[in-house]
Order: sequence, then structure tokens, then C-alpha cells
Amino acid sequence: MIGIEHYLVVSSILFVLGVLGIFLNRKNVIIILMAIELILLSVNINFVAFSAFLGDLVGQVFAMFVLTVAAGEAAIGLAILVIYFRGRGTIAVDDVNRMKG
Amino acid sequence: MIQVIAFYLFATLCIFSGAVTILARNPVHSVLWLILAFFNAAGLMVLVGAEFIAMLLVIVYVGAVAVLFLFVVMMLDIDFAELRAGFIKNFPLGLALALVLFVELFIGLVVHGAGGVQLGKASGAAAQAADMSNIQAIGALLYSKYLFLFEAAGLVLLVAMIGAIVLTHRERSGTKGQNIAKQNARRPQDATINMQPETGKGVQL
Amino acid sequence: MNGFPILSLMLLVPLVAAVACLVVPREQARSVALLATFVDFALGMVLWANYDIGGAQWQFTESAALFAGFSWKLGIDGIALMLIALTVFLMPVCIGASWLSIDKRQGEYYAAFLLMETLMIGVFAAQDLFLFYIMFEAGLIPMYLIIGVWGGADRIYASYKFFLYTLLGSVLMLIAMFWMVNEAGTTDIPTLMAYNFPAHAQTWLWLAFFASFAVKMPMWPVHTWLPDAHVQAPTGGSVILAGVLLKMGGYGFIRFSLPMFPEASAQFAPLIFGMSMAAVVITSLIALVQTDMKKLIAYSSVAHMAIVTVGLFAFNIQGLEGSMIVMLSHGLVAGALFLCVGVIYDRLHTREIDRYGGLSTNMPRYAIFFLLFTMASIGLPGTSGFVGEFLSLLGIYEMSSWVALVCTTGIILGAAYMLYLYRRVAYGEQKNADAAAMLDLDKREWAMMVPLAAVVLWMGVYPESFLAPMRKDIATLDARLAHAKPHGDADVKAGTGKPAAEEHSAHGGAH
Amino acid sequence: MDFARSLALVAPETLLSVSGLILLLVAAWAGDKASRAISIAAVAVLTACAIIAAPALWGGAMGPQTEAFGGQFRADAFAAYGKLLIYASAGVTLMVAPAFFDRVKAMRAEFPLLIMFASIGMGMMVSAADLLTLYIGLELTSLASYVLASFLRVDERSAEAGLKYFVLGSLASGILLFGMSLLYGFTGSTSFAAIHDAMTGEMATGALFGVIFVLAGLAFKISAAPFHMWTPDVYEGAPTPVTTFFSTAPKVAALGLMMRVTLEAFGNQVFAWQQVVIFASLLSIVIGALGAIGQNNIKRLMAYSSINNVGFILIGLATATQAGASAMLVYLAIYVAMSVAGFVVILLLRDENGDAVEAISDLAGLSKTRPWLALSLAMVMFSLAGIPPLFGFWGKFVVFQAAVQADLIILAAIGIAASVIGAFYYLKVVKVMYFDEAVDKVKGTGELSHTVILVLALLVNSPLGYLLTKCLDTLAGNAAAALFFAY
Amino acid sequence: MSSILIIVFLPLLAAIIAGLGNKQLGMVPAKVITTGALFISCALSWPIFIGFLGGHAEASVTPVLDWVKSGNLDFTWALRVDTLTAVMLVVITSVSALVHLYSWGYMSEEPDQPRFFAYLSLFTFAMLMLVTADNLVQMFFGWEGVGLASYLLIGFWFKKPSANAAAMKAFVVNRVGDLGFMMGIFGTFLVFGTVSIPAILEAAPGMAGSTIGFLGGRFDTMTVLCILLFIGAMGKSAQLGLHTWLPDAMEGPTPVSALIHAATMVTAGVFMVCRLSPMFEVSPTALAMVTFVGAMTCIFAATVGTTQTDIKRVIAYSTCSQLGYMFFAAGVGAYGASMFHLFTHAFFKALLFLGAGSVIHAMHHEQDMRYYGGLRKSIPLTYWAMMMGTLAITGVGIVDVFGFAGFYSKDAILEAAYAKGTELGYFAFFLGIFAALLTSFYSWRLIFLTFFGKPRWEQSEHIQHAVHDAHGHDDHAHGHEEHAHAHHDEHSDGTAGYHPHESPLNMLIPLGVLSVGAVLAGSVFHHSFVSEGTGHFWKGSLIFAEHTIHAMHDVPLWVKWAPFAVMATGLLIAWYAYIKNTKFPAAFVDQFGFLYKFLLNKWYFDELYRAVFIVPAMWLGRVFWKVMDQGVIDRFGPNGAAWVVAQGSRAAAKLQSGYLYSYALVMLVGLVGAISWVIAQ
Repeated sequence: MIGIEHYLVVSSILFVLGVLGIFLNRKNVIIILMAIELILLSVNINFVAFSAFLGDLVGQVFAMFVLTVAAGEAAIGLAILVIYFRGRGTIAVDDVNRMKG
Repeated sequence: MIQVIAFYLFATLCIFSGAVTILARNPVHSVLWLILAFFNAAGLMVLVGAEFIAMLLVIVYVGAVAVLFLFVVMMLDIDFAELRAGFIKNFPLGLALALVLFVELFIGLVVHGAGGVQLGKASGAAAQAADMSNIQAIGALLYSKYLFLFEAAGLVLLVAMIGAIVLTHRERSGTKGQNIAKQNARRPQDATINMQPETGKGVQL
Repeated sequence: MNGFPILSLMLLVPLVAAVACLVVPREQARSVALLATFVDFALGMVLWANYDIGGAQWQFTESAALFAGFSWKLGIDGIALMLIALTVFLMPVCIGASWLSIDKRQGEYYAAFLLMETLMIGVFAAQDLFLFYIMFEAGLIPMYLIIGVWGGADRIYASYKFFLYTLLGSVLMLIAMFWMVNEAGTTDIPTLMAYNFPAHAQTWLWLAFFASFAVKMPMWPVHTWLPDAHVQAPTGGSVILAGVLLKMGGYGFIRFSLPMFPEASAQFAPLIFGMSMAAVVITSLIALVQTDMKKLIAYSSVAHMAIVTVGLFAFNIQGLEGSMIVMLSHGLVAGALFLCVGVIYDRLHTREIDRYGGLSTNMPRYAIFFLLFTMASIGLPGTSGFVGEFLSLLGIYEMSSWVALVCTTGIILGAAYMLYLYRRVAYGEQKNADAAAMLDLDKREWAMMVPLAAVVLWMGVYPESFLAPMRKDIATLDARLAHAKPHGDADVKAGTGKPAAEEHSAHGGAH
Repeated sequence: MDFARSLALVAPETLLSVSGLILLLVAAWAGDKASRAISIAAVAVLTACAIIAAPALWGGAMGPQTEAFGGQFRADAFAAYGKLLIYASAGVTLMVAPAFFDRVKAMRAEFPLLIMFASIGMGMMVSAADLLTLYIGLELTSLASYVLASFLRVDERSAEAGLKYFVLGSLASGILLFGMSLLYGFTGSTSFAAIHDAMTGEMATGALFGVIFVLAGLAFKISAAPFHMWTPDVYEGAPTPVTTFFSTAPKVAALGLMMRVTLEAFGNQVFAWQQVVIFASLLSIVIGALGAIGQNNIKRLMAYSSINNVGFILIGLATATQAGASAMLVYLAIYVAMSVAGFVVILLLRDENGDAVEAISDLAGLSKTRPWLALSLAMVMFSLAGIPPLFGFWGKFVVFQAAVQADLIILAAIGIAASVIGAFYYLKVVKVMYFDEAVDKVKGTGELSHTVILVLALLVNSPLGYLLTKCLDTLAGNAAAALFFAY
Repeated sequence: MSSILIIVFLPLLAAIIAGLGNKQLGMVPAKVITTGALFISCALSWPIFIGFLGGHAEASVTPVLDWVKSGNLDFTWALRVDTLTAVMLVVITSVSALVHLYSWGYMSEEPDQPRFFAYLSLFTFAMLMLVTADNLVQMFFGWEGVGLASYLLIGFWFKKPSANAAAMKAFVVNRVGDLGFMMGIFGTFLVFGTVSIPAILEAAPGMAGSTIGFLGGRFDTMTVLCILLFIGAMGKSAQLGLHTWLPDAMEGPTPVSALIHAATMVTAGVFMVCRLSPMFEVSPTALAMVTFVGAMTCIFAATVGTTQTDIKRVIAYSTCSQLGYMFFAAGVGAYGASMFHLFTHAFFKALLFLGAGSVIHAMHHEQDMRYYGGLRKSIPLTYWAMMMGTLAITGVGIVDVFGFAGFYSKDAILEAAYAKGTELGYFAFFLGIFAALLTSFYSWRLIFLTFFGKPRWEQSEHIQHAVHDAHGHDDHAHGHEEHAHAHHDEHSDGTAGYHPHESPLNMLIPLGVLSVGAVLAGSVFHHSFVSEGTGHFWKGSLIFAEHTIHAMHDVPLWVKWAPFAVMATGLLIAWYAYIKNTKFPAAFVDQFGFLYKFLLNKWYFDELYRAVFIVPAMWLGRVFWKVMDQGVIDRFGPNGAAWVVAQGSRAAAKLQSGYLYSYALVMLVGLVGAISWVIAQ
């Protein structure tokens, strides 16, 4: 059977990819939102894997909650994105710097 | 053996599609690659026996969230031609940091210590009973021990809903709505007025 | 007076009046302020009159457990009594000095001053470590505003410098206080004064307190805020700054550094001596080349405060008492000198020495007072300045003749820069027509000058009035310091074949 | 019955949820016209919740009888302390918000509801005894906060604030979650108690990583450096009442949560996180102070000020002692009062058109044109700078005292020396108001509610606040004792 | 003995009344009050002196008020009267009273007279406090008090920059001496545990041979103390090194010069050494120093005096020189002689000054002797008074028969120096003899230049002013012709048409009284002061060694006659140079230009001090201020910190770029940093 460490490696890579996605991209905020989904995915893989290897269902329950919240988060995020787009007519990451200093 | 092959397949695909998600120039493609990543992740979860979560992942994510993304991407009507992928100024630094992070995670979580990863000891209180299916066990746990949090999660969704509405809902004051009762109540004398204007003055409507 | 919370009342009166000043019409604010300061002065005199000289060490004690972590604990000994008396004495003078010259935002101005008074009295009366700290720090706010709002052209730089310099100096003291309270388990100052902190801890505790008091004093080389603050502050502000605020540093040394950390004080005495010697010589020389009257007096303050520090760290009664008298005297004299500057500044609106000259001709009375205070500043016997300087320097001689010699050069340099100032302002031809047209002192100015002059002379001729209340406290302190006292370099070794009695007397003189 | 007791313990949350749902219906029915009424009702509900929560604090409730739902939730004195502050802050926000949103014609009935739901989330945060509770509470709060930040949706700055807050907040949540997953895996449980027990002796590297990730995620929520970057932009962009809210309630909740996690869950491994906290603390103090100096926007200034203050609060955490915890709680309470007073003054700074005056340079000479307003702001500034005799000093006092008691003398010395840099920018505001020539921009007058809140907050900030020290000491002591009870 | 209270405090009271009353009081009442007070003091002082002269009065101390009690340091305001004090009392009160009276006339044109008289009385008070001091601190009080009065009086004409500069110089230079005095007091207290003079003097012999740590080294206790105290005396008594203020002090009104800078204040140093003679006696080193400094001053001032042209400056250097005599007398142990010279000197030097004042008064404030000449006939009374003074100072007299005042005292000093028998004694003796020669020369030079020869007034600007002013008035009456005639006159007789008038009576009376003193003071009192068996006169108020008197009697005859010889020589040289062959001085100057310049410029002391002290002090002050305070402390302290903070602030603002990805990057940096840290742990 595949050991837990394999899952950890996969989730770590996904996590790092998600983080990279946030500051790699400077043209489109939506991709950033997707990168966040990747991070949450990696977390879920972790939880499920740990749950299985611990023989404890709490991890899966946790993963379920994460899914729930992620859905809500996506909704809110996209809503904010929409109103931002309405106001500025762009969602390029480079343009989101009216406030600084 | 088949498990191992399946794991590596799913894992490779998952990571690859994750990578393409963040690298794709076209957001629509990104969403599609993201969906692929989720599918493969679901496959990984099935491999460890968490079929309910795997199913949820596909239904909730692919069915709802990813579609929502697609919807917004389409709705915002972004000129994709402009969205050239460009690298930020301190990209090398970011990349280096990400690599360092990964290496550290790898060392810390996987390599560290001899003889495999030492997980914690679960109390066993929430162990899956042998005679229960995964979905049953989770359901039992969710509606008993985690009832409070379950309800709270409901509130989270409610807030998300309220929030999404509050932010995006617009009173379309510019559009005309139909008022049937008003239309029915309209009489000819209300509709026409005899102005009898003086010569040269004209009518003010 | 038993049981009557007169100290609290003295704190309350100006505080209430400060609030009143903000509320009443602006023209009346000064009257309110004057009344309040007079009431406080009267209370201060009552306090003095009822102070039992040679009685209990701490008198008029009050204690109320109002707060967590510290308490409302007031009480005074003779040292505090004298400084409180100085404060309440100078306050009406300050109000008087501002009477006409402050023409904007009077309400806030007088409120700030009255608040200062509360805090200053609070500093001297506090018997709780943290209550002291709060009062000590809080003074920054009104002084910052006084300099910044009513100050001269460069007031903003000066006010910032004043605030941040002194704040940085004092925050470390707070850390040290925490440690002390943690170690000794009490915030009660009298208890702490008798507490023996471990010697190694004393070192850095002393340094933390030193950082605060040295800046406040101010000692060279952390004095540079003072000339700026003085120059920019309005007359009343300068008076109170020189008169009382600087004394908080000296008070801190005598109340905290010395009794609480005797070993560290002895250990660091050379540092103090070095800084003081440098201050006497360097700041005096700087004063010599100043063209701005206030700056000159400000630098002279640094030099005078150096005499205070050497006296304090002389570890003997003369040094300690001398330092106290120098503090009181400098409070009066420097305050009076700033007042003298203010008098002519009000008329001509410049502090440039060169713009004046020959004032003895058209302002003879002013010239007399100015002369008196100049002489007091120089330390002419018969004025307050002499008694303090003499005792301090006499005290330090026992510790180190070098320090005494270098610091005593201050009497030469002091004479040089003060007389040079006097010569340029009051003597010579009247080269500026507008300066020559200035009127002599009016009644209000008389009323401010005369009491100051009287006290300066009183303290010079009969300092016993001021020494007596402190005597017992100084003796207590001296006894506390006795075991840590370093050896002086001026010990006498008997010659050969001398009578035993002579030998005895020689030793008596040396120790 | 165990379930009934659990329900009783979550009474404030239940009450808030139920009344929130009812008010939601009202809002749907009556529309935005009812927003003032709903706000008032919400304040009433919050008051009621506070009254329900208060006895636990005064009674010093602690131990097993405060645990609900099998140890996921803990309604002890500590939670009660946090909740009181949270409810008070939320109530203040609700009282000052209608006037603000009315002026820009953006008042929505959902505003009080979001505040209420956020309050539930924050209540869960301070009561959390399980990673799951922590997460749900945190996300409930966060989601509501994201919406609140961009509530003024026609304002580009508000939308940008929401977007930045959301993206970075989600990233922080991701980091936090990753850490929680590691903790779960390497300790075998999500319960704080179990994690605490599992963390005895040599700790697995995975769990250590979990601790760091969790701390990093939480550091974002309390805007501690280097996870503070969102704060200035969000504080500036968000509508001022929302900024008021952000600088108070979520900060209390996040710090409460952080204390729970570090002192309860990671209480066995103080050494693992102490240095990280010390570093974050000093960095926050310095960055907060340095960042603030260049600011001309007063809301941004307050943002940096909050970073700065969080740094001081973290000094209390770094001690990992009960006294330190108590000090943090005292500081928090004072900080809330200072923030409220500050933001109410900022709300009162309006020009003749009713538009907000946010530029500090426009406050020049305010002491001449609006002396009392200037005095109020000056008091807040000196209080934030921690200059006695204003009550802001007391917060720093207790924290540094705790640090010295815990032998963190170097930390205390550096921290307090750095506070002098902080004094610089607070002084700058005072300088502009008092020393500069008047520009006479500020014209607006305030509503009674503002005045009342301001006066109350200022009374706390004034030297009279010291009379509260005994009370605060007792209550914070109770709360901190509850935090340290089990272990 | 309460009369001492009146003697001391009456002048103070008068000073206060006259000073504070100032213009309200009016001139005449102010003058009457101060002068009256002084005459009363004077009248009360003589009986005291006579009492001691008779040998039946005892030393007494009148306590006045507690002053300072600090630990074991305790001193009070108290008035001590013993022989020494009594001598000083009569000197001070008499000269002061006469000077007050003299000033009525001399200052009659001055609008600010009350202030002047108040200062004079204040000075007298301070001087009296000095000489009646029972402890060192009160002595210091008087010491500084006379310094203050001197400062005020030198700068009396405060509009004159030179007067102000001189006043300040006098004060500051005196302060240098005071530094020594104060250190001496400190040391004395440290050693003896008291500052009470009787107690110290009693204990002093016991300290012989002991050592004290001082400035890092170890020295003989009494040597250190005495030298420190003597530095104070040097300042006040204008001894070589600290003398520079005295000639400049002549900027003050002439009565002031007479009172302060001749008769009383400058002798305070001598008084102090005599008062503390039991201390000095213990330290031969200190005494040697006193002798050396005194002798050097004596010769230095005398040499400079020969070249000065300002009449007051000549007398000032003469004073300086005479003070040198007094000091080396003290140095060789002849305190009685020293005091005696002090006593006689007070009379004749005050006389000379007041006479000079009378001349100046007559010459319309011209002080340069080169513009005098032939005044003998215009102001005969002044001439005779000056003559008496000159006879006294040059020590004219015949051994064992009669002499003017200076004859007795100066001879006693020289004999004592010789009788000392040490090398230093001989050194002092020969310098003294040579100085006596010079004294005679410059004194007669003064007389000849002023009163003999032809008038040379026409070159004087003062006189020209006076004449023009007068003619300005005349012009209205007599027209232009008269004017031209006057000019013609000037060229004919060198008077520029100016007619000096004899001084008024109130100036002449003091001259007369002092002339009597100058003639008789020596012959009347020398038995009391410096004869065998006068120990009962001094009654231990100073060390009076009988063996010294014996030794003085036993000196060789040539020693006794030497002063007379040099006096005559000096007279002859002066006569030759200024009466007989008036070209001689110019020729001498041509021959010895360097020496002349060296002396004319007073050995370049002022230039030296300027270069060594004043200029560097100002330069250092500027450097400390601009370079150290502003350039280093402020720059690297507050301003530097502010700069660092500002840079940090800029960096922080830059970090806050507004871009999401950089925010995320910073978060990542934090996260990775934290993880790296814990891994490293």
C-alpha cells in the first residue's frame, strides 16, 4: 500500500503550486482564486489521507467542512471580483494597487 | 500493485493539471485544468477509502464551484488577448521561496526521522466501525458529535449567500417593469390631453 | 494637619483649574490660572509650615488603593517639600510672565501650565514607583504643547526633540522599575529605598534610571534638546522648564539612583564625574559664544546641573545638601534669568543679544534685577547660587580633587559668559533705537522679580531655612550610602612625630 | 442532560443566530428602509448576549463544566471576556454605521446582519477548543468581513480593499488549514486538549510545522508582521465604520484565538513558538511605527497603529505566562477603547459636503476651529502612543511588566525603546492639529450616538481610566486563569 | 563691642538706601547718607584701633547669624575684631570716608551719583566683612563682595566699552584667583574639618609634615593648602600672572582707584596671608612661593611703571609693585612689616590717586602725562599733596631720625628680607632695592612730567574739546576775533588757552588729611607695628617673630642706607631725564627700543593671555557648539536617529507596494523564514 508520505508529497506540491499561483500571476485575479482552490485541495488530500492512516473519521469530517467553506469562499470571492470589475473594468492583478504606501 | 499504479497516475495528473491551472494563459483553460485536478484528487481519496469525500469533491467542486468560476469568467467578458502571461518583477525570488518551502516540507514531513513518518495516535472515538460504510459513519459523526459545527457551517453558507447577494445584486432602476393592474386601470382620458396651444407657442410635453 | 489630604488637594486644585481654563471665556483663563496657582502656593506654604522638621521621615502620607498594580500613595520628606515649594513658588511667576505675552489660545495655554503644576507636584509627592513614573512621563504632554503651540519659529523641531529625547530616556527606566517591583515585591518608594538589590542587578538598573535622569537633567552629552527647547519655548515655559523640570532629574538621582542602588552609584560615579566635568567646561565654553540670550542661559543650565550631579555623587552630606541647594537656587535663578529675557523679549521680540545694549540707561531697575540674577548665577556669595555651589564642590573635593578643580573652573567660565552677556545687554552704548526706547519694568514685572530676588538673597544669606527641612533626610541618605562610599583621592596622611590628638582630628576632617 | 447544558453554554451564539435569522426575514420583507430598526434590534441582541455571557467572566468560569459539545466549545471566563469586547465593538459599529452609510446612500439592511453573523463567528473563535470550531468560527468571521470590507461597492477603494482582503485572507486560511491538517495528522486529534497532551516531550517535525503554519495563519488575522500587509490597504479602503469594526472585534477574536491555540493547544511546546512570536512582535512594532510615519491618510495611520499595537500585545503572548495572558487581555480592552474613540473622531471629520476628511494635512489647525474634536483626537493619539497619564499607557505597562516578570527583559527593553518611534507619528497628528495654521476643512457635526460613544471611550482613555484598573485586573485575571486552568 | 555691627552694617544700609532710592531719593540725600555713614563708621573704628594700640583691647567675635550648617561643616556670619582687623578697619573706613567726601567734588558733574555712592558704600561693607571674617567662607564672601563692587565701579561709566571690558576682566581674572581660594577652602575643610579661622590656625602647626593627595599626587598638606589660598591672594592683590586686570581697572572713576585699587581691596590678599600666617609658617615651600611671586611682581610692576604715560596707570603699576613688597615681606616672615606697609601704603597711595584725580579733574579728564606739564602753579595745593605722597612712596627719610610713611615700612621690609638670610631672602632684597630705585624714578618722573616743565596741553584732545566747548559758548558773546586770538595763545605757551583750576574744597580736604597720614603714619606707628616687643600689639593675630625684629636690627648699615641711596639715584635720573635733558628719554628709547617696547606693552601679558586663553576659549566654544553639539551629538544622535527612522519609513512604504503578489510574497517570506528558523533550532 502507498504510504502516507506519498500523499504528503503530493499535497505539499499542490500547496506550493497554489502559493506560487498567487504571486506568479499578475494578469488575472481569477487565477489567483483558483490557486486558492488548489491550496484547499491539498489540505483536503492531507486531511483525508491522515484520516485514513489514523483510522479516524474526524479528518474526513474536517475535509467536508473545508469543502463547504471553500464553496462559500468561492462565492464571496467571485462576488467581490464582480463588483471590482464593475468599478474598474479590469481584473488584472497589476491594476489592483490604488492603495499603497 | 494496481493501487500503486493508480496512485501515481492520479498524483501525476493532479499535480500536472494543478501546475497548468496556474500557468495557463486563458482562464477558461485554467478552470478546466482545475476540474481535472479535482477529479484526480478525488481518485486519490478513493484510494484511501474516503469515497464520500471523493464524491463530494466531484459534486461540490466540479458541479458547483468550478462551474461558478466558468460562469464568472464568461460573464466578466475579459479580453483574453490582453491577458498575456507576464512574470512579476521578483518572480525568481518567489520561485526560490516556493522551492525552499517545498524542500522544507519534504524534509520536515517525509524525510525527517528514520523509519517512516510517525503519525499521532488517534483516540479511536471517531474510528470508522467495521460494519458501517464510510458515508454512514461520517453522517453519524456529523449529526451527533459535530452537530453544532454543522449548523455553524450552515451559517457560513448563509453568510456567503447574503454576501454574494449584497455585493452583486443591483436594483435596476433604469429598466421598466410591467404593472398589469396599472395598465388595466388606464383610461382614455388619462392617456390623451387636449392642449389647444396658442399660435406660435407650441406644446410642452 | 493629620489626616487631611493636603497633597491630594494640591494636586487637585490646579487640575480643576486646568479644566476650568478650558471652559471659561479666554480672557478669564489667566485669572483663573493665577488664582489657582496662588491657592496652591498658599497650600504649599501651609505644607511647609506644618512640616515637622526632624520628625517622621515621611509626612503628610496618604494612601488609597485605587488601582491595580500601584496605588495612590503620596507623602513627602524634606527634599520633596523643598522642591514642591519651589514649584508652587514659580508657578504664579510663570502665569504672570505669560499674562500679556500669550495672546492666542489662552485657555489651553493656562490649562497646560496648570496641568504641568499638578504633574510636577505629583512627581515630588509620589510615594509609589509607578505613580511617580506616570507623573514623570505625563509632564511631556503639556510641555510638548507649550513649546509647540506657543513657541518660537523653530518650535516644532524643538518640541519633537524635547519629547522624543526625554521619552526615550525614560522608557528604559520603566523596564527597570518592573524588575525592581518584581524583585522587591512592592511599589512603595520608601520600602524600595531601603531594599538591597543584588549588586549585579544594580548595575543595569542604575543605568536604566540614569538614562532617564541624565536626559532630564540634562547631562552632557544628552543635553542638546535643552537649548532648543528653551529657545523656542515661551517665557513661562522656559521658566518652568529650567525651574522645575530639570530638577526632576536631580530629584530622581537623589530619590532613586542613590538610595536604591548605592553600590552601582559608587561604581558609576566616575562616569558621572566625567560627564559632569565635560559639561562644566564644554557647555560653559559654548555659552561663551552664544548670540541668543536664551540659548546662553540654557547652556549655562547644563553647566549648573553638572554641579548638581557631582555633588550628588560626592557621597557626603555637603555634596548632597549642596546639590539640593543648587537645584533650588538654579530653579529660582535660571527661572528669573529667563524671566529677564522674557521681559525684554516682550518689548522687542528678539532674543539676539546684539539687538540690545545699554539697557542700564533706559531700564535701570531692570538692569539691577538682571545684575542680581546674573551674580546669583555666577555664584556670588550672599546669593543662593554660592551656597549650593560651594557645598557641592566642597563635597566633591573630598571624593576627587581633580573633579573639584575642573568643576570649580565653572566659576571662572560662568563669570565670563554671564558677564559677557550682561555687558552686551545692559552695558555699552544704546546702539539700537528701538531697544533704547524700551520702558522699564512695569508693576506686573516688578511683582514677579521682587519675590524671586528676595528668595535668592534669603537663600544666600540664611540658607538654614532651606537646609533644615532636608537635614534629616540627607543624613539618612548619607548613612545609606556610607557602606558603598568610594575612597577619595584627597586623604591626609599624618606626618611623623605628631600628637595623637592631631592625628585624630586630621582623620576626622578626611572622613 | 449533556446536550441541554451544551445548548445553555452556547446561548449567546444561539440567540444571535436565531435573532439574526429573524432579522434576515425582516430585512427581506421590509427592505433597506428598516436598516436602522434592524441595527437597533441587533444592538439590543448583542447587549442581551453580553448580559448572558457576562456571569461566566465575573464568576471566573473555568474547567470541564464550561465545555460544550464534547469539548469542541468552551464558554469559560476567557471566552466571556473576549465576547464582551466583541459584542461591545460590534455594537459600537452598528451605532455609528447607519449615519455613515446614509450619507453615501448605501445603507443596507444586511449590514447589521453581517455584523451579527460575524459576531457569532468571533464568539466561536474565542470559545474554540477544537481546530474545527476554530476553523468554522474563523471562516464565518472572515467571509462576513470580506463582504463588509467591500460593502461600499460603488467605491473602488472599498472593492479593492475587499479583493485584497479576500485574496490574502484566503491564502492565510489555506496556510492555517494546511497547518491544521498537519497537526491533525501528527497528533491524531483536532481537539486542543488532545493536541496539548500529544505534544509532550520531543515533538514530531510535522507537528512543529503545523504549529508554525497555524501561527502564520493566525498572524494574518491579527495583522502581525510580516503577515500585516493587507491591513493598511483594507483599513483605508473599507468604509470607516467597517474599519472601526476591523480594528476592534476581529482583532479581539483573533488574538483570543491565538491565545487559545498557543497557550492551550501548544502550551507544552512554548519553546517552539516563543521565539517566532517574539520576532513577529518586534517586527510588528517596528514596521507599524515606521510605516505610520509617512502616512497622510488617518485611517492608514490607524492601520499601522494597529499593527504596532498588536506587536505590543504579542509581547504578552511571548511570555507564555498567565500574567502575560492577563496583560494581553487588559491591553486588548484598552486598545478597543482607544480604537473606538479614534475611529469615532475620524467619522466626525467631515467637510461641508459631508464627505470624509481623511488626509491628516487637512486637520491642520483643527484645535482652533474644532477644539474639542482636536482635544479628543489628541487624547487618542497620546493614549495610543502610551504616554501617561492617558490610559493607553496602562496597556503597555501591564504587558511590559509581564515581560519583565517572565525575564524577557531584552524583549521588553527593545520593545519599549521602539515605542518611542511610534510616539513620533502620533505626535505628528497632534502637531498638525495644534501647531499648524488652520485650513478649516472640517465642518461636519456629529450625531448624539457618536458623541455618547466618543465621550465614553474618551473617559476610559483619560486618566480616569486608571480607576478601571482594579476591575480590569480582576476580570482579565479571571479570564487568563480560565485559559490556564486545564493544564 | 556692638560698635562693630554699626561699623560694618551702616555702610550696607546706606548703600541699600542710596542704591534703591536712586533717583527718587535725589543726589544730595544719597551722598549725605552714604558719606555720613562712612564717617560714622570711621569715627567708631579709630577707638577700636586705639584700644589695640594701647594694648588693652582683646580680640572678640560678634556673632550675627547662622549661615550654613551642613554635616560637620558649620559656619556663621560673625564679626571678628582683633589687632589685624582693627588695623584694616581704620584703613578702610578712613580712606573710604575720605574718598566719599572727595567724590562729592570729583563726581559733581555726574548725573548718576547716587548709584556711585551706593557702590562705594557697598564696597566698604564688603571689605569690612572681609576683614572681620571669623571663618574662611565669610572672608570669601567679602572677597567676592569687593570683587562685585570693584566690577560695578570699574564699569561705572557703563557706556564706555573700555570700562565694561575692564570691569569684566577684573571680575574674571579675580575669579581665577578665587578658584584657588575656593579649592583652598575645600582642602582646608577636608584637612581640619572646619573653616573657622581660629580653629584652623590653632591646628595648623600640628599638620606639619603630613601629606595629602591632590590631583593624583601626594604633597605636603600645608604646602598644597597655602599655595591654593595664595593663588586667591594673587588674584585679588594683582600679583604677577594675575595682575593684568589692575591697570585696566583704572577705567573706573579715580576715587574708585584710590579706594579699591590702591588702599583697600587689592591689599586683601596681603591681609589674608597675614591672617593665615600660622598656616603659611608651617609650609616653607609656600612661603618661598609667596616671596618669589611678591618679589617678581615688585620688580615687574616697577619696570612697567617707568614707561607708562597714563598718570593713573603709573600709579596702578606702582600699587602693584608695592603689593609685591608686602607679599615678599610676608614671605620672609615679616608679617608685621607687611601689614605696616599695607597701612602706610593705604595713606600715601590713596593720596597719590586722589591727587592724580585732582590733576585729571583740573585737566578736563586728560590722563596722559605727556600732555601735562607746568601744573605746579595752576594747582599748587594738589601739587603739594602729590609731593607728600611721592615723598612717602619713594621712602624719603633719614635712618633713626625721621622719614615719610613709606620710609619706615619699606625699609622694614627690605631689612627683613635681608635678615632672613636665605638665598631667596637676598634675592627678594636685591629685587626690592632695584624696584625701589625704579619706584623713585617713575614717581619723580610723574611729578616732573605733571607739575614741572612747560605746559604741553595743546596736543590733548580732551583739552581741545574743553576749549572748543568753552569757545562755542564764547562765540556767541565775543565773536570770531576772540577765537582766533585764543588759538594764537595756544601756540605760544602750550596751554591751548586752557586754565586749570584748583579742585574744590571737598576734594582738597581729603588730600590734606591723607597728606598728614602720608607724612606721619610711618613715624607714629612704626613702634607699634614693627618694633621689638610689639607682639603684644598683634596679640597673635598674626605670626610675629621677635627674632626677625632682632635680625632686622642687626643688618649691616649699608642695608639700612641702601633704600635711601637708590631713592636718591632714582630721583636724580628722573630729574636728569625730565627736567635737565628732556631729549634723554627719546634717546634712551631709540637705543633700547626693544626693552622699551617690552615694558610699554607690560611684558606682553595681555597679548599672551589673549592668545593662550581668550582666543582658544572662544574658538573651543564655537567648536564644541558647532562641531560637537550640532555636528556630532545632534547629527548622530537625534537627527541621525530621525534620519534612520525616515529611511526606514520610506522603506516600509516601498514595501507596501499595493500589489497583491508582493503582499503574498512577504507573507511567504515570513512563513519560510519561520519554518527555516524552527528547522535550524
